[in-house]
Amino acid sequence: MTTRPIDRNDLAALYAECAAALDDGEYERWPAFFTEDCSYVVTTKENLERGWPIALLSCESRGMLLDRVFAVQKTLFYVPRVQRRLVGGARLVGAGDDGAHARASFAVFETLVGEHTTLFAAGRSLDVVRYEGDALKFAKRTCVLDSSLVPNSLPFPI
Amino acid sequence: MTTRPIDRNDLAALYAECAAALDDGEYERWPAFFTEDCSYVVTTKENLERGWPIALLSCESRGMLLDRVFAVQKTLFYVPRVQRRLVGGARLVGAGDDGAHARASFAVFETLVGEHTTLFAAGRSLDVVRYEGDALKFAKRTCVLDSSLVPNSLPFPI
Amino acid sequence: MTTRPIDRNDLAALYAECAAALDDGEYERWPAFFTEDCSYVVTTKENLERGWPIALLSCESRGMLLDRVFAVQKTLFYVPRVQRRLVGGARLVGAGDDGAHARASFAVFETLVGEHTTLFAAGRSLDVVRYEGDALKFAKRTCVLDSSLVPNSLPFPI
Amino acid sequence: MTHKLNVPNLSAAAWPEEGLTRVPYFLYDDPAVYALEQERIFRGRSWNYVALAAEVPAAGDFARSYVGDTPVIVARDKDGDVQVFVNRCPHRGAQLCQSWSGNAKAFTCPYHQWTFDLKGRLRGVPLRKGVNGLGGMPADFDPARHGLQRLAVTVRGGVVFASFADDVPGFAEYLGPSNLAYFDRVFDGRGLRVLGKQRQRISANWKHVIENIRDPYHATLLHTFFVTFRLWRADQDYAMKLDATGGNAVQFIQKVDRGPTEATRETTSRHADVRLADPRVVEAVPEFADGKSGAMQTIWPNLIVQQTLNSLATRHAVPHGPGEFELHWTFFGYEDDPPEMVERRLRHANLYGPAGLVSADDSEVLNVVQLGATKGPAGRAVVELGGAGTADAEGMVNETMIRGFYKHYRQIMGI
Amino acid sequence: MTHKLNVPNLSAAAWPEEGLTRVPYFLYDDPAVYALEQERIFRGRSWNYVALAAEVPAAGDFARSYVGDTPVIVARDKDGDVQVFVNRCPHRGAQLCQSWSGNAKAFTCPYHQWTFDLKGRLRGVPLRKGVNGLGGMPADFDPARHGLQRLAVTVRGGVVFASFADDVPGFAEYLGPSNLAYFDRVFDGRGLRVLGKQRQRISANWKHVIENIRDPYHATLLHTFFVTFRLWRADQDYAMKLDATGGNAVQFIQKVDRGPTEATRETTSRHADVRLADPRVVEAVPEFADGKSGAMQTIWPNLIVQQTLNSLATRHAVPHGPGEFELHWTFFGYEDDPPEMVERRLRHANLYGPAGLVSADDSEVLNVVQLGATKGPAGRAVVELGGAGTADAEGMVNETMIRGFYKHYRQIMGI
Amino acid sequence: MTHKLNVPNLSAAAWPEEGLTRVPYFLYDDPAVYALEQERIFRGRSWNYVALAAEVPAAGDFARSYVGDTPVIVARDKDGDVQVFVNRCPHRGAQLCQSWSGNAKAFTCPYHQWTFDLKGRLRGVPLRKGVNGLGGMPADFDPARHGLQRLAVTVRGGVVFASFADDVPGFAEYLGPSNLAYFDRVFDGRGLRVLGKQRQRISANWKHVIENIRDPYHATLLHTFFVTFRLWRADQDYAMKLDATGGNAVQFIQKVDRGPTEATRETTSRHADVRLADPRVVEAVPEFADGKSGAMQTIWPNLIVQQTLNSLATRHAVPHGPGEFELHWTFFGYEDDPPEMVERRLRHANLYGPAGLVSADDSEVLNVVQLGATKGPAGRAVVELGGAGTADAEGMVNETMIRGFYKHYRQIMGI
Ligand code: FES
Ligand code: FES
Ligand code: FES
Ligand SMILES: [Fe+3]
Ligand SMILES: [Fe+3]
Ligand SMILES: [Fe+3]
Repeated sequence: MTTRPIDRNDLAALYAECAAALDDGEYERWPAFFTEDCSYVVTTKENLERGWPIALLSCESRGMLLDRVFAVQKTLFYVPRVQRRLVGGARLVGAGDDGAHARASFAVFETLVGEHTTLFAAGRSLDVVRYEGDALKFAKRTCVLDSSLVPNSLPFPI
Repeated sequence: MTTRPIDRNDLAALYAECAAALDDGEYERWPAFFTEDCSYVVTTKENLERGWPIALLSCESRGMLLDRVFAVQKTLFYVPRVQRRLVGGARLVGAGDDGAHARASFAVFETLVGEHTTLFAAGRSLDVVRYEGDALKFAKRTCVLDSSLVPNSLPFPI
Repeated sequence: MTTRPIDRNDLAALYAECAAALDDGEYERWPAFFTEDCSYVVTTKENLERGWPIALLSCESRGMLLDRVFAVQKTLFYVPRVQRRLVGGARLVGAGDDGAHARASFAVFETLVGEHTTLFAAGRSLDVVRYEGDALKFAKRTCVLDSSLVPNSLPFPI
Repeated sequence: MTHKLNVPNLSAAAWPEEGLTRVPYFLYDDPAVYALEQERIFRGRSWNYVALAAEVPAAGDFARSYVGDTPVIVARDKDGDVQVFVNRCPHRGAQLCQSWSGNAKAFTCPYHQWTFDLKGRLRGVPLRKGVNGLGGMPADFDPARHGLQRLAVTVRGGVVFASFADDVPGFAEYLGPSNLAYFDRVFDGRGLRVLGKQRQRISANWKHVIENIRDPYHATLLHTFFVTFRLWRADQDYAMKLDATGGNAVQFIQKVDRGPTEATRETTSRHADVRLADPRVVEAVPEFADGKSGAMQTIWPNLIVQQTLNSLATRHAVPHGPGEFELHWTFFGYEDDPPEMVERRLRHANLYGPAGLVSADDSEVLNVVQLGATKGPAGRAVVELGGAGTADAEGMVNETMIRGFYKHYRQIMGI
Repeated sequence: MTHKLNVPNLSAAAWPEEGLTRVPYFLYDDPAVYALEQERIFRGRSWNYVALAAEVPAAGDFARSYVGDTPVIVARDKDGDVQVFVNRCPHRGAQLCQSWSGNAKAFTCPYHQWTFDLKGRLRGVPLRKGVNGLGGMPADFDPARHGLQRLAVTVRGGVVFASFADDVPGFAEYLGPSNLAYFDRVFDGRGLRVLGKQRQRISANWKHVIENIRDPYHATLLHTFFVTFRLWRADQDYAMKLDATGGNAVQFIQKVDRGPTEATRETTSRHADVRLADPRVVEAVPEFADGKSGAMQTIWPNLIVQQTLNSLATRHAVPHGPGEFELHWTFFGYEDDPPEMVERRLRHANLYGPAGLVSADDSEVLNVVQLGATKGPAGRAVVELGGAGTADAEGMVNETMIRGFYKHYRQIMGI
Repeated sequence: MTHKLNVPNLSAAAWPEEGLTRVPYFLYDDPAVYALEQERIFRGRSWNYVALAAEVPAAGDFARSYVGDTPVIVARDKDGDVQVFVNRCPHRGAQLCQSWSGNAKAFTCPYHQWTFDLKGRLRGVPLRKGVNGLGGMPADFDPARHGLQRLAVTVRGGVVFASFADDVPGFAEYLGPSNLAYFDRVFDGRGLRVLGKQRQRISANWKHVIENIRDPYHATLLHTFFVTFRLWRADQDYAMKLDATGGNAVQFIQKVDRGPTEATRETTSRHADVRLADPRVVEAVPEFADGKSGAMQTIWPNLIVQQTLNSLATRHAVPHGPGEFELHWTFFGYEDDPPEMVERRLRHANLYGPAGLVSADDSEVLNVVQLGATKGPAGRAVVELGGAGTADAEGMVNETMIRGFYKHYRQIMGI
């Protein structure tokens, strides 16, 4: 893999663009922020700390991301809503064979049709990023929710 | 108009300073972040998507910003409160004749005197920025609230 | 004191790392973000505006930070929880004999074991930073909570 | 004291003996009063505003709304009639329609896909006859008895009202002649154009906003913006007309250009020589033949019709528990509005809604009245301006319309 | 109407006269009904799921759980027995245990450090005899009378149930023979391995999720993912078995490979030729000797046992007030699972839980049913698919299990 | 069980038959009990702490506060007297004063600008006589009958108390001699200097914090910081004095320097040889003539007076519904404090309040007691330390002050 150093602006842009694609409902743009052999996981602090392998959502390939997007857009039933993500504290914390290791904190706000905006979740992400050509991508992304308790349901990725 | 490229630090500073002026109650500093011929609009996702032209707040000139500030400081009645804005995901998304196009996400927290801090709103802004001299300014700023439902009232700009 | 100009990336990193240490429960890492002769204060907008000197938490030396960490880790009783901080709008606003003056806004989210994530606090920090060797540190940090009313208790620093 | 323990005695004896010059505060936070209001007022013999017909112009168009706090669907059927249904599937109760608006050929329940046509008739029960001879509905299952719950509907001047009652009087009779005339003044048969929505949830009982509109006294005292920029004055010509029940009332104002009087001196702003930097926000042109610059109407139980400057809006007060309500504003104009009139209506909207330079005052003060009235010992409002009666009146220093509202309220609630 | 005022008449007369083909909606939001459910159902003669024994494998291991909405501690004592206690200190009521799980030699209350052994016996009262002859407990204070409140416990196949009642029947009798057989099919005596938890709080009454599971009708209609990818079809072999009370029920399915029939045409997806980009998420291997590809069981009052594809889970429906409940999913496998089976179980979990490609539909629809059923006028569900009875049945178009649930519910609640 | 259904039988029979050694848990979450407390305790014959007089030093100074959960305004009038009013406009009930503190010549209601002087008298009704002969108040409207609701006020040693009752005994009699002496010890007539506020909202019933203060037993067991740094020990000299009603109580401690005893061994920290890196946070100088290092007093119903190290504070427990209360801490010193004493008071405040190295323990444990006591089956606390009586006592292992509190509580509540 490339040892090209990660430009902080690229990292910030990756987080911002990925969040915006989901917030703006442009789910079809989301898989392209990941490498082909990516892993994408949403789990809880509880599962992580207990060493339990179950995740709320666990994709082992970009194909699974595409299937998730298909479900979100075509098969899942959910009450109409919009989410809004704020990502903070993005930073590089090391590097491994798989790419550069990054961390960030996030809060997700949710608005159901006709309702107030509410806090949906907060947590942190443990990420591995690397360049594919000029584009920085997630090779691995693990979103860890602080709460064990999901408010109603989680139809979308974090 | 100038084609001078937008410095990302200037964009970040514009968002930060504009938010801070409102959060700190220094409303009189707020109009200066806008060009003279600015447009400033707060609307909802519902109005935007339905193509309805109504906005919660709609200023067609810096003069109207000044009038709004006058009202906030001198004529409006509201329960004492403080707001706090977090802006995230600021990014440039293109350019037009009117300036550079930028986007950001925001959350606004509100604290009424004697009460807990609550989530007031989340949403995104669709902005056009350009330099006036050395100062980057909003030529156009449209804040789109995710929720159709304002908690109580919205005496201040977003 | 050094007049070395503050690198914005260092400032962003200081805020991010300090927040992450607390969020991740690595309290023992927290005092190192401060100078030996630091002052660290958490107070409320109410106390600040009334000119009342009381703070929720007031440390006059790094020693007091260490004692606070000892209490958090060894003596305080509190229901298990995790917090998550989002810091925004970090900016330099001037300089004094004591270092460079910085400001930022923050929101703190809290998750009690088995419960939803909730908004714990929002506010701003009034900070003085300076380099010790290569490391940027807080010489003074005053976190001002927007609300006078703490939800339950505040066992950790902000 | 018993009502503080949430066991109000809803007989007439619970009302203060002074009568309509007093309003007891337990009306604003008692859950049992609230539940009874839903039954007797909103699901009783009332015409409840639900939408403008222009929100559902074409067959299949629908919009969600409320009758009291009951969610309903407003839909245009293929005959061009507007239908109003309870938003509840007759099978096992799922909310049928989640979207706030749209166009549909039929309504299909998300749970088991029972399908209802635009008149609310049950048209499809998947696998109704079972599969391979197993299961399905009993042979005597009669779809005609399992349609959506339909409300009675009346449309006048492009405004849609609905009722749970079959025996509610016709709309003209319901409104009474003087109020009907003012309703018809705005809704004069011209096509309406929806300009958009503003919605807010206010921490106050729904009745506070009706009282607020029926209270001209506050306008020159609370709304400093109006007074500062000389849009309103205490001695302007002002008249109020109530129907016989008191449930409907209209008030109208005429902009006057006189010098200061004693009354304006009592209410003068501290900012006497301030001018707007961009006065377009309040520049209006006369648009009604009667020359009246504004008229505000409240229609029993929870509709407000606003005509002020060139701003037109319905305001629908939707109860949301005893201590909260939502105010849904629908701004509109006429189909034949020239562009500059549309622009004016949009600009004037800066005065109204949750961010309104004037209306934000009201949103805030409603909150403050709810807090004051419901926290602390039992108490009651004093409503004596203009006396103790509920007759038509002139001048702004008069609470006759508030007394009129509670005259009808007591009648309907049996209190 | 009285129940809308929160004074339900909980006699049998409150039930619609049609009987079990109707379920009145006040059961879903009335606080008094909710409180009575806690007393009569959850603290009555029931076996309440609390945990898998594998969550507390070693002496001193503990985990928090709920019986109804009562917080309890599940602990393994030194004799290897599983104990269940109310999570409340007998001194002044502090919640004894805050952590969600852990290992402890004893439970020490945070407030005054009273200490209880793993059988719940009071073992230590600090300064019990006072200090310097002052204070302390009276001489006749008997620690044996101040232990933790212990529940009756039964463990079968590695699953832990608890009861507030001393006279609840044995678990085998409680479940009835047909349901016991299916329980034993999954919990066959092999050691269980916990794979993890998913938890969600849903804005619906807890009974909605039990109805949802007992409702095969919705599966081919709501779960578009299943239908689109041909994992489920309306005409598959399907059978339901209830115990004599109706409180326990199991349903099982057999994957069939036939061409389209009339029933599948009625429920066909619009996306007929779509294929999964990475189909591993649904690739299962048969694992039970009876060849059944799936079985779902509900055990009175609030446990669901799921076996679908290679995913195994208990789902514990924890009431959280009338309008909310939590669903706690414990995914598990067997200790002797080969690695590729573990992988499969983990992958299939993408279908279930709050983010499940299938189960998210249910979470959302429960919310929608709660809203629809409880907002608006009084009403009742129509539960007529398959007739009016509560007998075992075949085929998916049948609500017999819902009727069975309410047969038992009425019996226990006296309504 | 009936009280779990929110219908407590508030006769003496509802109390456990053991008497004051038991406290039933429905007192902590029943809305009807809560409402009755507001009427009988806080709006009854009690002296309710509202502020320090030093918060309103000059004429026109005001501050908001609470009597029970009733919002009140505390104001200094032009005669120098402190006045306490219900924060409610007598017109239509708006909360008169929104700001938390300030200085005003008069109070003007935001809604219609009725104006009240600093004694609460109605001084201005805008447009009272109407305009142009139209409207206005009736001729017989008597402003003297429409002033603010004033409470009885007593000020002692710079502390302000208010009462809804006219017939409450004088403050000295109310407190009783032994408690009055300790009150006067801190509030000795010197001018007070407000150092600031700390406020927290705690998810517990307000009575829990009163019990907590009246419970010396927990101090050496819960507060590890105290024990670790040898600021507190179980065998220190300790005495408690109650007034005849039980409603008021004071306890005082004397720092002792002895070696370990059996009692300290039972409560010793695991961190025996730890030293503070910066011990200034606990370095105190003696400041009271009696040599007592600390005294804590609770004054019926909801005031706590704290003197520990050199930290002085009032703690006002403001009920906020059955399951929540706010604790408002006002830290103060004396006007004649030298700078280093002010510094010490500020530093010692690190031990108290929501972030206090000691008090955070209490905030958290109150939450835990509320959860434990109110979730689950009906139950009651065991309050037997030191026996069953309510007399003065010595030593820390004694719950006499808790029993004393409920002796008075039962008397006032009629339970
Ligand atoms: S609930 Fe609507 S179809 Fe079943
Ligand atoms: S409450 Fe548990 S030891 Fe006192
Ligand atoms: S409510 Fe205060 S003046 Fe009318
Ligand atoms: Fe108004
Ligand atoms: Fe399902
Ligand atoms: Fe304590």
